[in-house]
Amino acid sequence: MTLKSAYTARELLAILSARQLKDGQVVFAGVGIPLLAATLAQRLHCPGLTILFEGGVIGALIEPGKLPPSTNDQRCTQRANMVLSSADVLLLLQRGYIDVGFMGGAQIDQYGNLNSSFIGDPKKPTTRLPGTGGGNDISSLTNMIVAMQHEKRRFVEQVDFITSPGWLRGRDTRRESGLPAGGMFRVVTDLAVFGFDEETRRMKPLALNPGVTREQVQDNTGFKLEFTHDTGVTEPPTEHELSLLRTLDPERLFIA
Amino acid sequence: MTLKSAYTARELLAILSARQLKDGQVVFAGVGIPLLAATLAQRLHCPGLTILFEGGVIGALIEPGKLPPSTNDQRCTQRANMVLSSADVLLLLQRGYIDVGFMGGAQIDQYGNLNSSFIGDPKKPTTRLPGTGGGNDISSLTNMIVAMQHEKRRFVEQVDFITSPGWLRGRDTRRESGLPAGGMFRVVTDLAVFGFDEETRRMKPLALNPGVTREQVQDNTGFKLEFTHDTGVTEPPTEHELSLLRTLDPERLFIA
Amino acid sequence: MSEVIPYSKLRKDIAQRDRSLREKVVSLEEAASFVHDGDSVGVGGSTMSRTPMGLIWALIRAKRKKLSVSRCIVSSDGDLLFGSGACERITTSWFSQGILWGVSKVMRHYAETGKARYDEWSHMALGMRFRAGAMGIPFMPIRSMLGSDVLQLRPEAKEMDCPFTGEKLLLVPALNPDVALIHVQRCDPYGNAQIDGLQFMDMDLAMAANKVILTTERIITNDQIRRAPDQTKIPFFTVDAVVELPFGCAPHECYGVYEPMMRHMQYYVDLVNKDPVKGMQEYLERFVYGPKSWTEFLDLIGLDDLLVAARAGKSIYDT
Amino acid sequence: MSEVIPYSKLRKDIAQRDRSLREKVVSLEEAASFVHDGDSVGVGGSTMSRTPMGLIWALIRAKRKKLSVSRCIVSSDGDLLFGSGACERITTSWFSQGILWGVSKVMRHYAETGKARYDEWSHMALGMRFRAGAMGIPFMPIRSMLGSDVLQLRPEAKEMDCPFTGEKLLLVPALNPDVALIHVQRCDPYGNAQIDGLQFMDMDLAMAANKVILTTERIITNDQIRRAPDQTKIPFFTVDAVVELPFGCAPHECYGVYEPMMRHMQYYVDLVNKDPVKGMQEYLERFVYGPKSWTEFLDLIGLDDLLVAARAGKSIYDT
Repeated sequence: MTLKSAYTARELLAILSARQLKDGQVVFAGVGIPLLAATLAQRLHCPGLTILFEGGVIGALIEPGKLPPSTNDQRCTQRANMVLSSADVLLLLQRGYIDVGFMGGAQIDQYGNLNSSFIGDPKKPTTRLPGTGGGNDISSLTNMIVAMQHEKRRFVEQVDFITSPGWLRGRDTRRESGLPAGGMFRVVTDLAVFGFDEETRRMKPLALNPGVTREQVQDNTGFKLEFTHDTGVTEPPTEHELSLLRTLDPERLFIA
Repeated sequence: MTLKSAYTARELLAILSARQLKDGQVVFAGVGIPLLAATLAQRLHCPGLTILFEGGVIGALIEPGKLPPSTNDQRCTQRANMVLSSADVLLLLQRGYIDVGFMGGAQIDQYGNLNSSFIGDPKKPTTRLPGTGGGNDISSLTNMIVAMQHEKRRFVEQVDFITSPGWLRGRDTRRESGLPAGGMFRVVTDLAVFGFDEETRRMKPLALNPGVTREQVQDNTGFKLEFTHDTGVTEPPTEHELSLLRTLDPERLFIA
Repeated sequence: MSEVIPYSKLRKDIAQRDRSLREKVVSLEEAASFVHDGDSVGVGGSTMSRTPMGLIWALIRAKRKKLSVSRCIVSSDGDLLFGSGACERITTSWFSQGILWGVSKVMRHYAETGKARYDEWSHMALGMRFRAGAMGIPFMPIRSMLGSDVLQLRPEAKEMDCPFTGEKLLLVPALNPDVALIHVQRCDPYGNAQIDGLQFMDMDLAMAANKVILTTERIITNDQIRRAPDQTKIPFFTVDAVVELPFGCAPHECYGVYEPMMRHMQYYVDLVNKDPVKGMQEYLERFVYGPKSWTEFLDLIGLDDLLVAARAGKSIYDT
Repeated sequence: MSEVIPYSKLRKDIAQRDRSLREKVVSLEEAASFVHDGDSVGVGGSTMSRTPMGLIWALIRAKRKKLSVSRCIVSSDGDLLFGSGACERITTSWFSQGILWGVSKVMRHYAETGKARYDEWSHMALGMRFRAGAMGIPFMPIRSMLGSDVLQLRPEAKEMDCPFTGEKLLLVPALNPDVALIHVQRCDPYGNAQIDGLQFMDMDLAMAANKVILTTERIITNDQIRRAPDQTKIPFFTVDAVVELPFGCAPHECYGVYEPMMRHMQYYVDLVNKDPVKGMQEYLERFVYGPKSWTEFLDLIGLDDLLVAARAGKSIYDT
């Protein structure tokens, strides 16, 4: 608690996200917090972790201070093991070579569905958002970790538009729709870490971030959360985690 | 006629085959006489002709005396414009980039169907032949020129097994089977050059080779041929054609 | 564009093309004349990478109209195509100026008002549409998009029960653009092209399109191509025109040659996102219609910025 | 092998594989232990090119049985697999020792008597079966084989009317071998492989298989791989074992390294075609079971012939 002001919300997000990854995993990462977190994990507990980018990159090693502006830039290929066509790197997801998809999110609902296409009615939207990119493919074909800011307008009961499928309408609806593999695994926010109920497939809090109350989390969430005695509290970022993270983004492009 | 003994049957075959090609064409060639003929054509009237090989080669330039032993050897890539995967070079046929497929044949029938799989009943064959290779794909997907020895047992009414489809059972049967493009165009033998009737799709003699009679051709053919007043006589090989051809195969591997 | 072209027409179109080994070098202006009003246009590269910006710039200057554009991921190229009135529909998986700048106000202006269409497919689905087109088949089966609302908006795709496994599949329709615009690091005068680094969907796009226009940083000899045939990524017979155009992706990047000119991009984004109509108009007047040539456009970006971008571009090889 | 593996099983199998970045270098004998009796085995290269002969040699020595082998075009490798009793079924498009030698008497002996099966597909159809396997889809639509008797013998393929165009198509089933054997010019200890020149179907095969064993002319460092990532053809996480095996395709060729050892091939063909049973037995005794190591086998081919083959192999770069 005394360290509370010693790190930003985004730093916390990056560090808690990094902790979700396991050594040896093959991770399909988006830019921003996901890439930062995956790179951080590589330098902490996951030396054998492989990062893939949608632009067609396997096993990139991101240099501190040289974070690529998108997953389709040459910087993504820095010291990579392989560069292949973007269609072919996405097909690796379909074939099953990828353990984890790791993305940011604009809007999520209780079943982990993500919206990055439309705010309002798709036929006459208030806002046309950029769209899915590889998000739909990644979330359709592998296990997902999403890192995002926790705000009530972002955590809604039902997204306006399912761009990237989570558990759809819960229970078996994902499998029944033709998506037998993968699914939403973790949501990491600046307030808490969430999993999904094995049966109902509804989002459930696993652990509160340091210094955060259950009420705070519920107040910032547009649907009912069920806290149980299992709901834990996350260890705060360590000095080592923080200093490594700050080395990776010295200009604080993603962690400010 | 006085030159008759001045060239071998295979030399004639190669030269008459070369004459079937047009400048600027993209030609999928088999090894042996087809490759020799296509290379000869390049050095005669087709400087802008492109040769493709099944192994994954676009635009090879075969060096005299260095004819590759198959379409899958490194020699096929000599000074080529592109090397790609063998599946992808075959897909060029399906997409339609290839003007002519150019192969040898073991057994052909009146509708230009080729057999390179079984002699006798496929369930209990007298001889199991090597099989289709790319032959089925080439003849299914583009216009075919076949160069082969003219023998009665090779020119049969109906092949034992359709490995590479010509016009199938004639008339519209090829299109009706799902093969709307390509088809057997020319058969070049040591006795004559054949085309196919636009309607019935039966093989018909277009021109006799120098010094060959209609009777000779019919006697060596297992089905009835219709000669008309249009049936012409081919010009004999020129000195230029012969000397160039012999430069290409100095060891006489394919022209003896 | 959402309709699958019948195989008979695909074959007829390709049979009529001159696929002989011949020189195809033309000026940027001539190249633009290969694209006609109403054409479906496939654009190579992705986001801010290897975008054929010179060709897009030339098409806008040539006043092309009613183009229907497809590209895996669309950046400021899409803004310009909508904003100039050259394009009525963009088929892509993601459309903004770049992740750094949030949502494109130009895209929003056109898509939200219905002045132009943004048809959204998943990234892989669009790749498989080009691939089916490249392979000469009418569709490709895939396992994504199912269950999502992205699919709800795309009746052009069809669900199917697999005749082998009974599994649910999505069949996405082949996409065979009338013309593809692709920028490469180098090619010969026939159009045999080498692409370094990220290839995106350009090989499939070249095979799928019925016409290909290449711009290239540098024209090399056919001898150079033939010395390393396994480095050729696009074969000459798919190509109809070749334009030598250094910095032909500016202000976007070209792998190993230059990174994006970020100062110009920032200026552009600020300008058009402040007012997607007037800002765009100002940009077009000053940077597209104004300069007499591509080199004059580059001069407006500024030599300083070009050199910085070129230095960063080559640094990918400093390993 | 003709049955399509359900997606759930494909995914389960791949999830259980260790896909981490780790060293995988083993001996040839250890590598052979990755293949089990009854496995379906995909073999890389084509005809006499980049055939993983060392691995096949090791599998025969290890007395593997009931293998079901698939390869785009099969040469003397298929003879040995049938003749040694290691393999019961070969799925390919063409099977003989090489065009130079006519029909393989070994293939004939086994195929005509029903002692083993040769399942014939068109070359492209087999390629599309591997590609569907590589892409994680249950089939690929194609436009060849239709109307032919090759199709009549392959009820595993299904005809279909295209839901987009009404055209007749053939759906060929995905082929996902239990294990793939692939020889490359160089790879790192993790299995990141570079393949020069002709690639055949090896990239699709590596992606499609549930296990990949690489033999390589030379192991290079991961640093060398990372210096030119766009030259990597097979990514490490598809690979389960790496064997450094110079002349690992002998007596076949390895692009840019050696051409086939033709004297040995001629000797072999004469021997087995004279008597496909006894001739084969003699060959196996002398060249497969006899030598103590791969190097000793190479020694039996003879250093003279290896040097001639190596000189010819490198000459492809003399342009």
